[in-house]
Amino acid sequence: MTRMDDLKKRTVTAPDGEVFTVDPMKEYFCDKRPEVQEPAHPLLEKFFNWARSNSLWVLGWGTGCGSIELPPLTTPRFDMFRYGVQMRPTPRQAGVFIISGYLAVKTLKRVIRAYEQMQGPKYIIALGSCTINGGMYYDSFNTINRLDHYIPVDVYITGCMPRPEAILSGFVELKKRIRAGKAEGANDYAERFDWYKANQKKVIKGWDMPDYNW
Amino acid sequence: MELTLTSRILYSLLGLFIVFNYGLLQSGVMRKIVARVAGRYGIPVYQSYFDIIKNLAKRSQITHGIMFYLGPIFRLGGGIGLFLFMPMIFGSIYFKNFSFTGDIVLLMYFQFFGMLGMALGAGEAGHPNSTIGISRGLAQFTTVEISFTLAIIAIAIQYQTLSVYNIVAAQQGGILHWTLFQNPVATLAGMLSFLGIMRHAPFNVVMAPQEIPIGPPTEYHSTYLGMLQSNRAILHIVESALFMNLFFGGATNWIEFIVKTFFIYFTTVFVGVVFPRYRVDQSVAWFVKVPLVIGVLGVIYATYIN
Amino acid sequence: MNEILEKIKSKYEITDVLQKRDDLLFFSIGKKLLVDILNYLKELEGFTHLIMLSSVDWLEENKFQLTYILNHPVNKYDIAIRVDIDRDNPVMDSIHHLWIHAQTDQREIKELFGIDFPGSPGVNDDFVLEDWDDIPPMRRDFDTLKYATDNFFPREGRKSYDTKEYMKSKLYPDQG
Amino acid sequence: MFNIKEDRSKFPTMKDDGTLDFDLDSQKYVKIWQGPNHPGVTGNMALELTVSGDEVIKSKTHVGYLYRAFEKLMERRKFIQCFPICIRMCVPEPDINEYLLAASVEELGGIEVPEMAEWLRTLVLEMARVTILLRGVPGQGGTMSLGMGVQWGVYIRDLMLDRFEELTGGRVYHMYIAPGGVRGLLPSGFKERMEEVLKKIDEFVVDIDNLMFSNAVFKKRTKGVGVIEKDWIDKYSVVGPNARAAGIMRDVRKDYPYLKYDKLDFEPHTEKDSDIYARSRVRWHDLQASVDLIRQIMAKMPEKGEIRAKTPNVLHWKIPKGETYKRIESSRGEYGFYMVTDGTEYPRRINLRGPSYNSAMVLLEKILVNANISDVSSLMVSLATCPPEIER
Repeated sequence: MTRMDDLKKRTVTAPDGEVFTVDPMKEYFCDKRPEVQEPAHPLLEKFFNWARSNSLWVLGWGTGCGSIELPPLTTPRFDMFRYGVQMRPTPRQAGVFIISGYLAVKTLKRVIRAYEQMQGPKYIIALGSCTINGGMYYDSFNTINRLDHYIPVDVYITGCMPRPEAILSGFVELKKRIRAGKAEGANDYAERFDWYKANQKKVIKGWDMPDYNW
Repeated sequence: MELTLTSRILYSLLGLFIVFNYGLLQSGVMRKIVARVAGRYGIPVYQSYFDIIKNLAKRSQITHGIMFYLGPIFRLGGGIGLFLFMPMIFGSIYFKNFSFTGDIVLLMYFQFFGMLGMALGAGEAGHPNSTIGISRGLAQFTTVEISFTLAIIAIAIQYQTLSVYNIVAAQQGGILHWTLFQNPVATLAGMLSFLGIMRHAPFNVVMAPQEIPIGPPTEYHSTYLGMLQSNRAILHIVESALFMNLFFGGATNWIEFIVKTFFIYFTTVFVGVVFPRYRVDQSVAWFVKVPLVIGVLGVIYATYIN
Repeated sequence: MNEILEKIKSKYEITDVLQKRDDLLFFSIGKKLLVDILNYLKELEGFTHLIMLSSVDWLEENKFQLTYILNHPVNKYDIAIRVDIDRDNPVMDSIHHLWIHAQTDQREIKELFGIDFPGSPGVNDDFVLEDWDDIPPMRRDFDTLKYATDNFFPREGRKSYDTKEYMKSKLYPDQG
Repeated sequence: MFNIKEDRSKFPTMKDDGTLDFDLDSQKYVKIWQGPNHPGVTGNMALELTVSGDEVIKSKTHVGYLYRAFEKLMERRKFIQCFPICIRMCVPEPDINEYLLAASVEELGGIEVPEMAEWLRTLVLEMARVTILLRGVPGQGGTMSLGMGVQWGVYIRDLMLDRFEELTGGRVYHMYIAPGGVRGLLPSGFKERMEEVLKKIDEFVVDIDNLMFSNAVFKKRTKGVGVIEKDWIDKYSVVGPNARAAGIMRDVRKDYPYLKYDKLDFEPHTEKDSDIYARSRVRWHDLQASVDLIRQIMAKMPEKGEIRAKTPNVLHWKIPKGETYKRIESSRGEYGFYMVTDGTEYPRRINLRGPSYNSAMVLLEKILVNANISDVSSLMVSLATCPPEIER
């Protein structure tokens, strides 16, 4: 396993000769169980949800074949910016994560890592039938069949690669759910954390990180 | 009549509130203009408010240490410090802030102070992209400072003063008294360095999304990001106000202030839309070559006509 | 194309030649002779462009078939050389010294078929799969549907019919 | 006037076989992942960069993030069922897979494709090339934050997708080419609407030339960067625009004419200095050549004609034992399809080889050595890599 030697405990001599040991498992990750984040006072939460729904920051990572329909959204014809939707490159600052189609097991491990690094109320939009029942790749040994067993999903958009108009209507649907306060995927992930983690570990064999690392 | 200290503080806060809101709306208008170049409607003008409220309304946030927490505070401190020691409206005793005490050297210190604080904070974040972004940002900003200081020296020689208030006073009385016409070479050097300070397209290698995803603020999120965004709004207006006071004759009322800062800031967006990005070594080399020579000519020109 | 074939026939002992089109020739060769016929074709005959190295799994005859497809960029025709390797100890000598990019093909075939190419750089690295513990997946005796239903959570209600029976029952329902 | 003595003591020493000897634990090097989640990557592919200062010392390409085991799945599906799964191989340009599978099945199954169907297939392939080049050409500037070109290009690509939707019913995946021919004739008035889109593309071609190619900063960032020497062409089997940028004419449409390309006159463009600027310049000329080709095809195409040959019942179609290698010129170069059938209703083996297989793995790792971190994503986009093509 050539990949694992980066994460083993090792002693290193710095350029100035000082020797110290590096234990990546403890220093690179900070593992603490996720806890349920209670919403604020109902009136304040209503205002926050209104602001959250008008400023959706999408993580700019196309995990599947549906991501070819995301660039047209930034062009004059569909223009998702009118809805306050914006692409952000880092998971830290993103609030919405679009899983665009099938998900290979290798990508699933990175998707979980990115999902756990996202902050606060976070939402997942899943495109196409590959995230519902495996779609066309139901019999492939490398793609998962049901996404909601691994991360909580808020909005499914139909279409074997949904059209840009469908993705825009998906954003509008997500806005309704956020304003109604029903988009609590992050809390659901925290409550049923063990069940999710068991499913994930069943599929991802080389789990060399702590359980929840953000 | 002289204002008491408390009323002066209150009026400065009022000025800050106006500048903050104007900054948010202006960044919305600028992004709409950039969108219109691409042929689309773009974000609603008040989108920046939503972004800040959403970031402040995030429920969870993590911290990488005390310095990581202080990074945005230094950055915001640099922006507000720049605002406080500069006259917003020349002539009105209310929006003079504390400009009589500080001079241009203090303002340049505050300019660099914000960047240094952010560098230390982002360095603690531990993300390799942010450390690369910092080394690029500081390297580029030091070379940007060259032509900016040369322009300042030219003005200081010409008006025999370092205080911003007196510089603006020397430029009153008609358009021909502006530094733009008194010493056009220094103004050109200043405006070229303004491109570097604002970090728009030819020089936006610091927050380059395609190479190092957004550089220093990679690890900043929720309330830190809210602080950084509000600082970006304030800083853009205050920087263009600084250049307005130095080169374009200051503002005697709010309308003139808004019009002038809008067009000064518009020049960087105008240049940024059609240019790709320099690499760090190329932008550093460019700043040392072209604006440096123009700055030196500006100083010679100032000593010659004085 | 024929004079190339005659030259190869005179030099090497090749079997079941198939003249596919006027610019495509298939033939098989013994495992030992492969590397030097490739060397010969590349250096002397001008087949400087290796298009692909792919492998086919003939489970019934208990052998793997490796196919090397070469292309002659000047005279514009291709040669595909087939080599048979028995399934029990699938080992083949590497050709990365002739073409550097062949190492990627060999790495993929090592991971997906289990045919080892000793000496090829990075042949044991992960190419596509991560922490794979089952038999190499592209072999025909690996059942991917069973693997998918065991490990991933198939959603109920998905029933796939065999097209022949389903069509027969639809078109001639009375025959039962 | 003052010569700086180059102090390379910090940098790793060069071993005799040309590689650098460095150990990662000496704290002088940083390992950065330009990984699957990165706006500069043109798909899901991870680059493991070992960096000293701003200079990349070693790069390793990791793929497999989009692996769906196409070839395994196609062994379990009948020939007609292979079509929907085969297109989803490479998203920006799906039609080349459709044609390759249809052509292989027809050759092994022994079916003659009528005249009109070949004209329509050539038209669809050229339209697919225009769609991907409309995003590929300005995409080179996109990696250097020249966002305007990408927005114009992707907008006009949408207009071309409308023509696809009109002709085939689908925006990106068209399922238009079937074994034995195509599924339908041109709708009425198609040629006029296509002419409008081609006019817009001609304007776009001029705009992108002014905005990007004659831009001083773009030239400074691309000229002389990422040069591919001539002898690498055969060593790394570089094909298509990457080879043409080095002055070597490699175009399957000219070398092995298929479909109707021998009846159309076009001249693939070649450059000399084979750096990023030359490669995007060659793709820019390809775009114009394809637009001109579409006009020629629509002019020479007969109005009516039989569009589908008689094929046996596709549900029980047994193709006799055989194997073939078909090739086509995709926008990135020679795209090959090796199919083996064993007489049953299911293909024994289908292996697809795209140009990115060699260019993104071994060639990219060679070009990235001593490159600046800022140029990593521009180098990758200049080789026109399409990661799903590598791992299928």
